[in-house]
Amino acid sequence: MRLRLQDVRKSFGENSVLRGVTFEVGPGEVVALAGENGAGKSTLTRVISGAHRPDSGQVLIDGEPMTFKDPQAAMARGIEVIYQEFRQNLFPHLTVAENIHVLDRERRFGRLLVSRKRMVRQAQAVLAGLGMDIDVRRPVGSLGVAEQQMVEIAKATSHDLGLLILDEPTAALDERESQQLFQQIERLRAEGVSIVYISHRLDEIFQLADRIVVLRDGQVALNAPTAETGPAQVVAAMVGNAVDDFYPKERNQRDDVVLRIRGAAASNAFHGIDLDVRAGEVLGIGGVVGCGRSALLRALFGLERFTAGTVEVDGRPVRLRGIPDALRQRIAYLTPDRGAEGLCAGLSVEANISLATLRRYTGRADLVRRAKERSACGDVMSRLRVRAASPGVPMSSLSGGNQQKALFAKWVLTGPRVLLMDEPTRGVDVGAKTEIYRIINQLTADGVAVVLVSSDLPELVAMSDRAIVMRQGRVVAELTGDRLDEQSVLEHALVGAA
Amino acid sequence: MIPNRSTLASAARQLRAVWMLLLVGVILSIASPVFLTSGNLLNVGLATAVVALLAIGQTYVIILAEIDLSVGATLGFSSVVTALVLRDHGLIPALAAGLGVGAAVGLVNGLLVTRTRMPSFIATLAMMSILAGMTLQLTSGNPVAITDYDFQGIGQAYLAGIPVPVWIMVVGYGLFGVLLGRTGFGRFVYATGDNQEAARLSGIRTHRVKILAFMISGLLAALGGFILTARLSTAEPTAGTGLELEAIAAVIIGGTSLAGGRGRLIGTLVGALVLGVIDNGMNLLDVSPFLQSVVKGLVILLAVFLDRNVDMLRALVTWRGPSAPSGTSATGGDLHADRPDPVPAPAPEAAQKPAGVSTVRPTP
Amino acid sequence: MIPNRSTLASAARQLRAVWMLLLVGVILSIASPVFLTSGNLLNVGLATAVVALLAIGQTYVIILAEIDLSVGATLGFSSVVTALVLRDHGLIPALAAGLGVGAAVGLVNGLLVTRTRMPSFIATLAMMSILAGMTLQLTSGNPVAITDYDFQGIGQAYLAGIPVPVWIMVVGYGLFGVLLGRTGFGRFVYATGDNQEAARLSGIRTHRVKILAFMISGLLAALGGFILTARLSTAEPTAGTGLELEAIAAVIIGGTSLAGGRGRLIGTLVGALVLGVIDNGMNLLDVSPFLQSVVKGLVILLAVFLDRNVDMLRALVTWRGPSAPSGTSATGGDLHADRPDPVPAPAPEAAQKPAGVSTVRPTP
Amino acid sequence: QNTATDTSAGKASGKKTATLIMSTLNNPFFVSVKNGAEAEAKKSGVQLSVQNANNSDSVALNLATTAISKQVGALIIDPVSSQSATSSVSQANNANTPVLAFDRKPESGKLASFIGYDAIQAGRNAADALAKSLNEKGTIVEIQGLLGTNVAQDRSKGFEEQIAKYPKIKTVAKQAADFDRAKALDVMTNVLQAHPDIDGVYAANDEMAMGALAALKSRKLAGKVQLVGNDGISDALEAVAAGTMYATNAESPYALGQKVITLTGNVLDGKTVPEEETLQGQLVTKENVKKYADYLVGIGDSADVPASLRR
Ligand SMILES: Nc1ncnc2c1ncn2[C@@H]1O[C@H](COP(=O)(O)OP(=O)(O)OP(=O)(O)O)[C@@H](O)[C@H]1O
Ligand SMILES: Nc1ncnc2c1ncn2[C@@H]1O[C@H](COP(=O)(O)OP(=O)(O)OP(=O)(O)O)[C@@H](O)[C@H]1O
Ligand SMILES: [Mg+2]
Ligand SMILES: [Mg+2]
Repeated sequence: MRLRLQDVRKSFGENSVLRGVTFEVGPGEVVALAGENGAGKSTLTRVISGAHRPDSGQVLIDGEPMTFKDPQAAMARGIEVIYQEFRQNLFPHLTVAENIHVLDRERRFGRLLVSRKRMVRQAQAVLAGLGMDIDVRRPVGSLGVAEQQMVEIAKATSHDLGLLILDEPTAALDERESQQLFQQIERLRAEGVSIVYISHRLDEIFQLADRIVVLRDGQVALNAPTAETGPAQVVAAMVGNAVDDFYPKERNQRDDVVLRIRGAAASNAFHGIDLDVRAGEVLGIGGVVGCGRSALLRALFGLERFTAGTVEVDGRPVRLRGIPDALRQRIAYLTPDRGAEGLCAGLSVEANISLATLRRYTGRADLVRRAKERSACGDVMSRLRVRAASPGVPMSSLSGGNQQKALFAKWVLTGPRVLLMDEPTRGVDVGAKTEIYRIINQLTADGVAVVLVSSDLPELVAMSDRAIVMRQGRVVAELTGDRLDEQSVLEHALVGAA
Repeated sequence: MIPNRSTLASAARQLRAVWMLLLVGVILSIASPVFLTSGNLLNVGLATAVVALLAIGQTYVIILAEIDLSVGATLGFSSVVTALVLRDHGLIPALAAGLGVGAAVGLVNGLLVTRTRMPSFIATLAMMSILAGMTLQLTSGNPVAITDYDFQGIGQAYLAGIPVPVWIMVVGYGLFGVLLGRTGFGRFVYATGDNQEAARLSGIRTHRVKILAFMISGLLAALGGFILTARLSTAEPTAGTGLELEAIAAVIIGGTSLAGGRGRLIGTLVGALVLGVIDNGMNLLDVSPFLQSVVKGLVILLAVFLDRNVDMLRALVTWRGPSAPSGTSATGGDLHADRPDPVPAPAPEAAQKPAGVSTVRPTP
Repeated sequence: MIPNRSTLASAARQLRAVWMLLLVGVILSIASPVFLTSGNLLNVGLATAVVALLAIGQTYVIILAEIDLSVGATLGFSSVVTALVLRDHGLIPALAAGLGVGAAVGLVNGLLVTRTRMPSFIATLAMMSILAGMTLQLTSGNPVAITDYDFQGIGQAYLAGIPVPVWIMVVGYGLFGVLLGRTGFGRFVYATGDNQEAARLSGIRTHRVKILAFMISGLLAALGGFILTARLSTAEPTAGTGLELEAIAAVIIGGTSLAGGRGRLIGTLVGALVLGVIDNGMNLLDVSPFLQSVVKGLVILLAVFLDRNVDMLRALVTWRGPSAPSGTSATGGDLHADRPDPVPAPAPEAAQKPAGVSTVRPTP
Repeated sequence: QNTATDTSAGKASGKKTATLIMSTLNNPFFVSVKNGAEAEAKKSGVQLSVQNANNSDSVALNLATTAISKQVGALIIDPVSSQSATSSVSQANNANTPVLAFDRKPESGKLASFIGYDAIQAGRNAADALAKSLNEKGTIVEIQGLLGTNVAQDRSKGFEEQIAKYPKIKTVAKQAADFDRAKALDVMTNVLQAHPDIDGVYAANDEMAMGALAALKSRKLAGKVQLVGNDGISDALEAVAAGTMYATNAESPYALGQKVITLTGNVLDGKTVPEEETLQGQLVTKENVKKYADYLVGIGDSADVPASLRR
């Protein structure tokens, strides 16, 4: 299938998001679509799928202008989309099989009633094709994030396809699963399926794509075959100027141990964890999905129970039975799930930032002293370069990267001793990522001990002073200095895993 | 019968309301010798039929994460219309008019909810008020007598020893159970209730699904109205008042979540029977009328509480049990981002408790 | 006054219900010469006071994405307790007992909702049934007369020419308005209602916040009971029946979202006044009693419809306005992942329309 | 057969049981009926079970069905509406369970006995009383009960038919207050705003009359505007005695309850009872309120008599 976008424009009110986008995807071609947060990538996706109507311009399929009224019409033409917030496209209470066959296109030609057996069989076959082995009768909500993403992919690829659009599909996947996905993409490419691949990870883009299209402020800033361009050019096209240092890591490590963990375990998530994190140090944790690193962070923040072991903060043993305990120890936790656990989307940016420290700004009769609150928030916002029209606008009006920085700001305000970060840059564009790394530097300069969990290996390697690798709930390696590179993290994470 | 559960978990879910029903049933059959007689059980069925029918539509609507507070008033309004048409034009036009009115009310509800994006709570509440007034206006507040023998049969006749309303209830549950559990439309109902945006992006016409569900609710209210009217041989303008809350209670006791996406029709039937059995039992045991509403409230609390507790137990079993593939599941909180009321993850709950035994034990 | 809105948008939001109030007010002042007299306006205030007080607590609860269906029954129960204590022990113990009962009911509601994770809809519905029965049981169904002159003053006295209930309402709104809009607790209410998990992870004791909100609701129900009882000089066991729905309607007309996280107390007051003015106007104009509930339902629909439409308009204005940071905001759907009823994103709506003018124009 | 005073014998024979299905108990009037019935049942050895239909026709029918299958000796119904009660009656007829009705007469079916106050007549009496108090001229307000219920319809019908016979009396407002005191207070307050110079008020029951009275009081019109109600509840008697209310068409609910059980006892004993007994309400004004109070105390119903009139 040949997809051609012809001067596609789309605005939401005064906000013109797409301002004349033109490019083409040929049969069997993989086109990578890159661009900053808010550049319009996802909007373009929705235009192609019929979820949004363009204000002007055309989407041509094999030379034929299409006027899709809704996603169903696009799907009938063999266009499938894996949307960015993929979990929004799954039905947590339906089974895997039902998720894959929610529309069950054959039904309307056959019997009225749905055949469950056939559905289950087909779903199993589809997943087997993806190298996945899960019980298709389980509700999708009970699966891990990565498995959910794979179900989503299975859902999209289970039919005859002409065009597949993937909007940041690897944000939730680890290396191994990403590679599995790439194999699928190769297979589809070989079958002549056109593919649009959206990602903020340059390494992937260069690994996969035949051509790279960069969107900037709703216009095509770069459209070149992969062979004829390089990462620096792509980044320059994205942000408008050259970025020389992605990972501006500074070393601030001191000797005093802030967080000491001995023999920690939590039911079946992790066991026998011994860890020391020093002041000013960034300790990275690598591992594949389900290795227990997220659970460890959650336990340290009082969100899950330790079933054994001791934790010391600044040499004092502490008991972490709940969030208030963790906060008392000045432990901060940046959640990996911004939408569900981080944002109060309807509250102002300011209210979000002051949420964990509100008691500092309340005076007599619990009244909030707005001036004090505003100046504290203003300070931290400018320090962390949170860009918002004003501190009073709702959090939902910020771009993803700025939302993430605002959540950082919330925890920075608490003056943490220990900062636990789980996937702090997931879905964040290159520019904002770099700013987040600067924030990490600022914190370590103040002597904060940072624990960083990230599935983005280049990031993990570049930002950590030291990294451990976890596998099946245990620490299997500790890597420092020269030994800390992507290859060794990957090897330790995967060796022995099924 | 319903596709969204693994068989074991689904059996457990289904059993919960049944357990409650059995519990109440056993207590009553010990306490009253009359309870278990076939005559009395048929009474329970007869008394439950109308609420049970309303609860069918309500189940559809609640699985869609909406609510329909207008069913009681719809029942009253369509009853009166049916009776008036019956008086002047005969049986078939009357049935058609009654069902037509029910469907029309549902259509309006559905349009209000989908097109104007009013919360269904307030849209159907306003509709309830409007319909109640229209019913009174239509009849000047007087009941409309029913003399048509055939129509009375809908409420009073027996078929194979079983009252016709009970048959209607059984057939209704069979039909709408299959529709919900086995057809594409049913799938769309679950999908839309579970995640409307995803459903839309998957190509489901979610507005249409919602409108249809409200129409089913209106239709079944009209059907309930036939039964009530036929049983009473009169259409009372105030008939149906308050039945919406009974129906909603039945749905929730039956295990359907107000957050949408989850629920089974068989559970609703059991929920309606629980309520019917309680009423019946309190009458048999001659519980003081003042205390009856206290007992009923307590039983509802207990039923829903047990439902939630079995949920917790089940969650624990699922997490710990050998049936759960290891290394794949995560906490409920992580996975139900779009759901205010996720499958429970025990840990966060526990973490919230102000005081608790320290779980970080010093190493020996 | 409220932190989660830019001032302009918040003014618009606040104005909406006011517009409705003005509209109804203007129509009525043309239709009836009596309407705008100060005496009549005080009547409206007097008639609105009780519902308005109930609606305060309801606003807190609804901002927390919960609902309290038990307020009417709580009002009845605490009234009767107050009257009984007043008869036997005097004024101060009576007031204390009444408020104590209200707070206790709220506490139980709050514990049920937070500890057992029952949906508040069903927990408070059951509570309503329980309390109604207990009230009847306590009084054997008879009203309890109030002879205490001081107590009657709560409902019947005037202060500076204004009835005491109106004063109580005004002070109540002032106090609880400040609590909601200006204090740390109020902020926690919004945060918890917006995203309970995020609030909890920020160290807010969300369960405690919810329990307190239910207790406020119970306390204000008791206060409303004082006024009602004092005005009637008797505590009726059935007092308060149905008031919960009036209060919820007032809250929603006032612009508070059932999805939680959004709303203002001043809006609720206006919502309650809209309802009060409609009732008053229909009495003044001697509208047929049959039609009154029709009119009321239609006005509620209109009010909420306008509310939603101004929302759309405002959304457009916000997206277009220079105040919106360009290129930084995202879709409502993206950001309200945890919310079934997000800030409207107009585009998906439009896309859903079955037939519409094609916006994909062929290029010239 | 002589088991009128022997409870245990009655119980053993399984014959002296009865189920009383009240239309509602959310109303002092009906509570008082129940009290009268229970008091009498205790005296006459009838084992009485009281149920509450909560103003719902269908609940009433379900309760009747249950009672019949429990094989009670007699079924006593206080119909929610005369039409809807016919189903209950015919069921009882089919099961050969004697059935008595009171207050509202079922449209059809075979009753062992019916007693009741005539609701239409009650409306008429009230109209006459109000007319008399106004010297047959003036402007009045009618406050109706819960629309769609039998009593509300009948009392309103009787009142309106009768008041029409006084050409100089004009009804300036007709509003419903659902038999509820608080609602009547607000409605009356509003109506007084539009019509501050009315001469009389008719409220379909005393609860609403008391609400209207509170509204009149706050306008200092109590005693000046003539107020007539129905039922004769304690508060109304007190108001009549105090002169703030002109009259109430008293229908002693307690006596009604007693009477019903007396008849039931007779039916259970196989005695013949009158097929129909229509009780007449008694117009209670300031002149005879003390006498009426004494009568109530005499039949054991001091609960319905205000303390001020108890001796
Ligand atoms: N509360 C719990 N009870 C039981 N098992 C749990 C609990 N929480 C997590 N687990 C299990 O512990 C393991 C580790 O999960 P965790 O979320 O830490 O993985 P992860 O390596 O961080 O994965 P990802 O990269 O996807 O975040 C998983 O198998 C998970 O199912
Ligand atoms: N439905 C909508 N209504 C209003 N504005 C919208 C809507 N959808 C997107 N936008 C705006 O369009 C712009 C582009 O958003 P889009 O989601 O396409 O960005 P993106 O390139 O996918 O960014 P990211 O890398 O963060 O996913 C943003 O400014 C966003 O606020
Ligand atoms: Mg995007
Ligand atoms: Mg993780």
